[in-house]
Amino acid sequence: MFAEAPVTAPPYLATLLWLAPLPPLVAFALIALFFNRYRQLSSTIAVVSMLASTVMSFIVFFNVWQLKDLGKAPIRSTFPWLPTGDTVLNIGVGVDPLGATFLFMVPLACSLIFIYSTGYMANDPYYSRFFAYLSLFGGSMMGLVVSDNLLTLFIFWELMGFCSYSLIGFFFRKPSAYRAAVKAFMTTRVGDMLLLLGMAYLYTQTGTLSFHEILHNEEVLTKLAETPAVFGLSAAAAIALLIFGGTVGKSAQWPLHVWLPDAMEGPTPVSAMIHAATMVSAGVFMLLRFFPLLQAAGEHNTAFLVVALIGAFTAFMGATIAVAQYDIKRVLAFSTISQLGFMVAATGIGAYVAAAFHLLTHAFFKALLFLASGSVIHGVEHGHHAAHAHHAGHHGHSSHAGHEEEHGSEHEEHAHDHDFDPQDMRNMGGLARRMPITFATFLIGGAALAGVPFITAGFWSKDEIFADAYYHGLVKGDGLATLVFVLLVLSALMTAFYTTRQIVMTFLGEPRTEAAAHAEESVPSMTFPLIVLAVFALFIGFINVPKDFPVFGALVGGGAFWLKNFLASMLLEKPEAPPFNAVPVLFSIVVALGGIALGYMVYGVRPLTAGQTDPVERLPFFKFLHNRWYWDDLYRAIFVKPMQFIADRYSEAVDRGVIDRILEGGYALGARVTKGFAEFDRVVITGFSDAVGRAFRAAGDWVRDLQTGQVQGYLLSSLAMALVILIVFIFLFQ
Amino acid sequence: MTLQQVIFIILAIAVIGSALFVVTTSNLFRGALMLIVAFFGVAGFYVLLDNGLFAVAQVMIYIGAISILIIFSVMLTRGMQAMIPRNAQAGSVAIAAALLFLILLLAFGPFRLVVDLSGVPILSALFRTESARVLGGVPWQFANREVPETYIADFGRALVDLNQFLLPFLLVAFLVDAVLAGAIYIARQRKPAEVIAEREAIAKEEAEELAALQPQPNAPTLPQGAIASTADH
Amino acid sequence: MDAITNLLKIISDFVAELIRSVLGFSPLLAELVTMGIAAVVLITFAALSFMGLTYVERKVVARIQDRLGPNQAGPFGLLQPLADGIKMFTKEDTTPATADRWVYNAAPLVIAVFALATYAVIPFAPGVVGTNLNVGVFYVLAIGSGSIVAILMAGWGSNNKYALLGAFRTVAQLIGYEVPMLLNVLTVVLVTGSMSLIDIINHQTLADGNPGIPHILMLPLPALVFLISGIAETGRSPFDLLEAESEIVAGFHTEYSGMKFALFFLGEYVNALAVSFVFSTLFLGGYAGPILPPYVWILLKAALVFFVFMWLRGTLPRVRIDQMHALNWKFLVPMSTVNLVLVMLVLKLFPTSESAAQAFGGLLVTPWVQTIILAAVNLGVLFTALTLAARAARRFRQAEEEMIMRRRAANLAAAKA
Amino acid sequence: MGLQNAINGIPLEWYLIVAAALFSIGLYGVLARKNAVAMLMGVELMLNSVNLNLLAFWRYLAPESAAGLAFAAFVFVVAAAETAVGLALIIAVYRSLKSVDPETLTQLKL
Repeated sequence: MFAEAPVTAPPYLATLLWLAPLPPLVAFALIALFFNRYRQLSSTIAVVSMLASTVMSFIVFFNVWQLKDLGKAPIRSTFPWLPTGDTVLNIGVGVDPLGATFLFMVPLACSLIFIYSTGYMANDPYYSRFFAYLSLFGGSMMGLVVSDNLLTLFIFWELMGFCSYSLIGFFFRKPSAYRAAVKAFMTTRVGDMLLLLGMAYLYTQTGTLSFHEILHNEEVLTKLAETPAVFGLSAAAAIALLIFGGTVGKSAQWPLHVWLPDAMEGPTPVSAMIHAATMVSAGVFMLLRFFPLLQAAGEHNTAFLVVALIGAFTAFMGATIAVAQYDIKRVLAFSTISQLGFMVAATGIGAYVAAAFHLLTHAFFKALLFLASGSVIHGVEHGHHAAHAHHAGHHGHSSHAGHEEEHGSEHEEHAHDHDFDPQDMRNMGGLARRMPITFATFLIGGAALAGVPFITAGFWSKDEIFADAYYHGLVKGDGLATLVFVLLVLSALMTAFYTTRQIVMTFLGEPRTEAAAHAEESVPSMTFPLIVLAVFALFIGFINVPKDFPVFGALVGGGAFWLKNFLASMLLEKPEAPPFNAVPVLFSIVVALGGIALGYMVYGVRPLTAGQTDPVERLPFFKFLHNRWYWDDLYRAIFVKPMQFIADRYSEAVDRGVIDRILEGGYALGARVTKGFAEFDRVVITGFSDAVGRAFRAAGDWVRDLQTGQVQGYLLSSLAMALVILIVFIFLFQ
Repeated sequence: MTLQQVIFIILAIAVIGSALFVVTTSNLFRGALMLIVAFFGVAGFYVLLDNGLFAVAQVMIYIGAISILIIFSVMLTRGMQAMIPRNAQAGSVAIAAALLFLILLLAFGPFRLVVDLSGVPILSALFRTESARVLGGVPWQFANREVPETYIADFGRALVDLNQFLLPFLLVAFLVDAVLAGAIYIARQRKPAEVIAEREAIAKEEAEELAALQPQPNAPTLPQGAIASTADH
Repeated sequence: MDAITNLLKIISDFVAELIRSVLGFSPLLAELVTMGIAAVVLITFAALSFMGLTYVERKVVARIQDRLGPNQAGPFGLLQPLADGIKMFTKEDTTPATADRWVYNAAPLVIAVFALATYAVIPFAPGVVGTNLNVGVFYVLAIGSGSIVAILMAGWGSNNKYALLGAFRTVAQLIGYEVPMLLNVLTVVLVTGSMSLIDIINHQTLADGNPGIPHILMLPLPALVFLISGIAETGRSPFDLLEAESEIVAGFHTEYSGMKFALFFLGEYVNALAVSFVFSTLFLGGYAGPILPPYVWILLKAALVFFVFMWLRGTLPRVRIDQMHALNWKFLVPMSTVNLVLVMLVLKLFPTSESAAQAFGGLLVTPWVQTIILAAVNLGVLFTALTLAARAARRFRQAEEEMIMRRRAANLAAAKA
Repeated sequence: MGLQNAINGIPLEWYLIVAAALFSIGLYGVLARKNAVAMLMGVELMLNSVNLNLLAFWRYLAPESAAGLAFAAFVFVVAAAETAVGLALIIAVYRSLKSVDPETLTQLKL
């Protein structure tokens, strides 16, 4: 049953792989079934289980992290699951370099988020349920990471989809929340559909779904590359594109990015889970897994083109939108979209390692940012209530009580004070003094996001991407890569800018509201994860310092390009590594510092005061950006309106409209003409419109009549079908 | 004409006749009784098939348990009897059932008959039936062997043999357990107080939901788009 | 001597021979006729035994209750059954106006048929058996469930609430007591390794390599439970709740009179006799026995068992319906289940045949040792069950008494106030 | 006719025909009765016909293998289970709706 593992890896790793995803899933079952009454117990179970699987994954990781050829011979353990015709569908678990890196990142981030949630959700009435969902989420992500074939990956993928649905809609009393939930679900569904198609196509082509057997198998890849598919694509390209569809959905790439900002309706830890540790990275994770397929499709093939363009465009768009947002979490959401765009674009230009690297670092610092922002919101709400309490003047009403009430009433959708939005950055300011730890950690995270040179992880990963893009584009003269490079540089500039804007608006200057003035630092259980994440946000970048990078390359010495070498064995044909080049490094330094400087000039020098309008609003196309390029409205216009149009009482609409218009015209023109026209109208147009209306209604009635609710009727119809089939097969078919 | 043939024909008439009575009578109690007759007939068939075990099992399970249950429920749902035995679609159902029987008869019956569609213009084109299709008189691979003396023991071993039917056997056992619990739970007599309390609770819940779904003044503005409208449904 | 031993066998062979050769029937017809004759013989035997049994039972019960019993009709009232029969025949056969006639009239026949059908598998002597089913035991139990249908028919058909209630009660009782009966017959089947009554008897007959131990020594507990549930199955006292006059008049046959009632009556007795036959077959070794010819033996054994029935009837008061069900579901069924499992284990752990010993391991013992072990296990189970039941009953009684006391106190307080 | 393979002079087809008839009748009962209990009776008839087929094939084609018997036995058990639950449901429905007419059970219809 067990595929033999490399000599240096102990044999129990396979077992550990099977076990790793289990604890959270078990925890989910336990909480959901038995312990949903006991708040403390359930949260403890969740955290402990996540820590347990963290420990297991770390054991696995530190056993394999130095195996050079892990990619060639991954540790796998599979068993036949479903015999389908002549092939047998094997499912199982496995760990290869990519998986290993995620086995390091995912459980760590997850458990930190779990711990954070114990503090953040402390006063929520549905505490236990929250942790149940959270556990399921974490467990599915673990399963997704360890699963060695597309099928189980897809199963866990959908599980996560469900979890995100229920978590985004966690405050289900809020219409906005459950709408957001449904929106997220439906939007990702589109991508998942494509993914499913890709999966089916892949299975029909290869007869297996195991990553290793497909992606590490010369002849399979070549076979796929040679099989022609639609639109002059090779099968490989087609499959890659379909699977990329799944990525687009999950990782919120244009055009399916619309759900991500609304997903902010969920509690902040959820945002962190979805946007940092798990779901969105899952998308890119899978895209990276199937990178060999993209490669197999050929150098400058359509798949690469599409991926790169969508990625770059998304990166740019997200960055621009993020500039013009006020909601602290929305800014982060759009920055996430844009950063994911970076990764996808990198993948699109063949910068495999760079994409993985950025995915890793981004996971850490974006989780950090989200959690920190959550802490900010927490503090501001807190302060808001404190202020409230003081103003209301009844002293018995202690701030803490108000705090509780706030959380308790979160499900009653902010029964009081509808005017105040604790997430609006315009209501903040000067928080640095009130919440120092949050400020420090947020600063670090922001720095990493902006890519402050040398000291932050974000710099290294971004630099990697730039280097690749520059090399492929300007050095080797690939137009696509050049375009990507330009777009990414611009977005990086804006990234630095809006990060600075955010930090300044939130933490510096004078408090712009009572709430901000009374904000208080969050509890240790929330600040501790922040600190840990901050450490990683600073130093995780050093796992892949370019070997010949001045100073630092020598500094890390043998550790240079660790990730690169580790991941190298994943690919059959290595994309050639760009030699060190000062230009992209300069670029990244310049845009980072430039953006920060710009942002500080606009906001930092004269911080906003209460009521003052944000300078960005003076931009000509501010509304365009603020309304997120009107994508939502566009989709509404394209997809929704027609449905509603048909769904409306079509006939009557036409009827009334036409008749009225004609009659007005008729009275104006005079009796005779009117009569004629009216006649014409009555006969032709009314007749036509009525016919249309009747047709629609008749169709509706006909369809409705099929649903009698009479079980025997249904049975009879099925019997009729059975008879038809019988006749056809017994009498007519050979 | 052997004795078994005579018995077979008698049984067949009894079974079919009582079955017809079962599905046509308006007096359910008598229907149930005739059902028992039908079951007995089938048990007789089992005897003819040299399988005493299943004949007795048939009597025990179908007559001793199932028919009794059915009769009980007939009695418990009194007043449901003197109503029209068949519903509106009875006619079409009768035709369909007869058709089904005909098809099965032609397909598996003793008589061979040849359907040649190669001449028929549309059908032959539709179903690519170049050559003729032979119906009925299926060439079964007859074993022509007696039932082994130890068939009961073999059957028992097969049921507990991991490589044969142990797993389904256990599953069926679980099923029976579940059914015991489920049937008791479903059919248990609940006190009126319980029911009323439950209904009230449900009503309260629904009221809350409705109250909560009223649009809130500061509900974060979300495009009233496809998703929103989907959510409302 | 041999002629006496195999009397029945000789007669039946003679009859068959007669039909086949002398009268020269076609084989089909011959088969039918022989079957018919056998059936007629069995039925007559059952009917006659029914008549005799009524007399005997009334005498015995009378003696137990220190009465004389029938003594007018004929010497010692021997003709009493005849008189009863005549009375039955001559009585008016009434039918309720609202009855479902079809069902109402069919019910007595059905019950009689099912009662008689049991005799088809009871072996009276070597080779003298209606048919040697290899699932005979199973068959007996299955046929027993047929009478349930008849009772339901009677209760429903006579369209009388007492009858219906009686039918419900009876059915509940019969279905309930089938469970322990089955469980305990299973133990016998386990010990024998066959469901055929013949094999079961052979297992208890003395032969070379077979000590011929009656199963009642091996399985005292199953014997006991089988007896109890057998009485309940035939609805005899102390389980005759189906005709608890004080509660539901005469139960399901309230509306029946004359011959139909006689048929029910017959059904009851024939069932009881059948049960005693089955019991003596399963546990007392059937027709196996020294000196006397086999048919005498089995008749003696059956008579003994039936006497126990009468004895109980004469002695015990009628149990309450809740007690009856409690006894079944809370005591007999669990105990029998546990016992069944234990018997299995013992049979596997202490096999008497080398093959079994090799197949499963376990320690090879002689039949007698196995018997002792089995008996010990059985009695142990019985003892444990009884102690548990006694303890539970005590606790229950205490609780009840406390409740009563409290209620008294409350009443007193109310009276004072 | 396959008489040369007849057992006790009965060819397999006879059983098949009887089973088919029984099945069709049961089907009619399920689809055309106005009483849920009667529908259940129809279901029982169908199950019986299935079992008859199983055992007939067992006897004629593979008397040694236990497969036919096993499946028949499972059909027995499942039939018993189905009756128990079905009747329990019917009783429950009857308690609340005072009717066991399947045509009245349309609460789930939109």
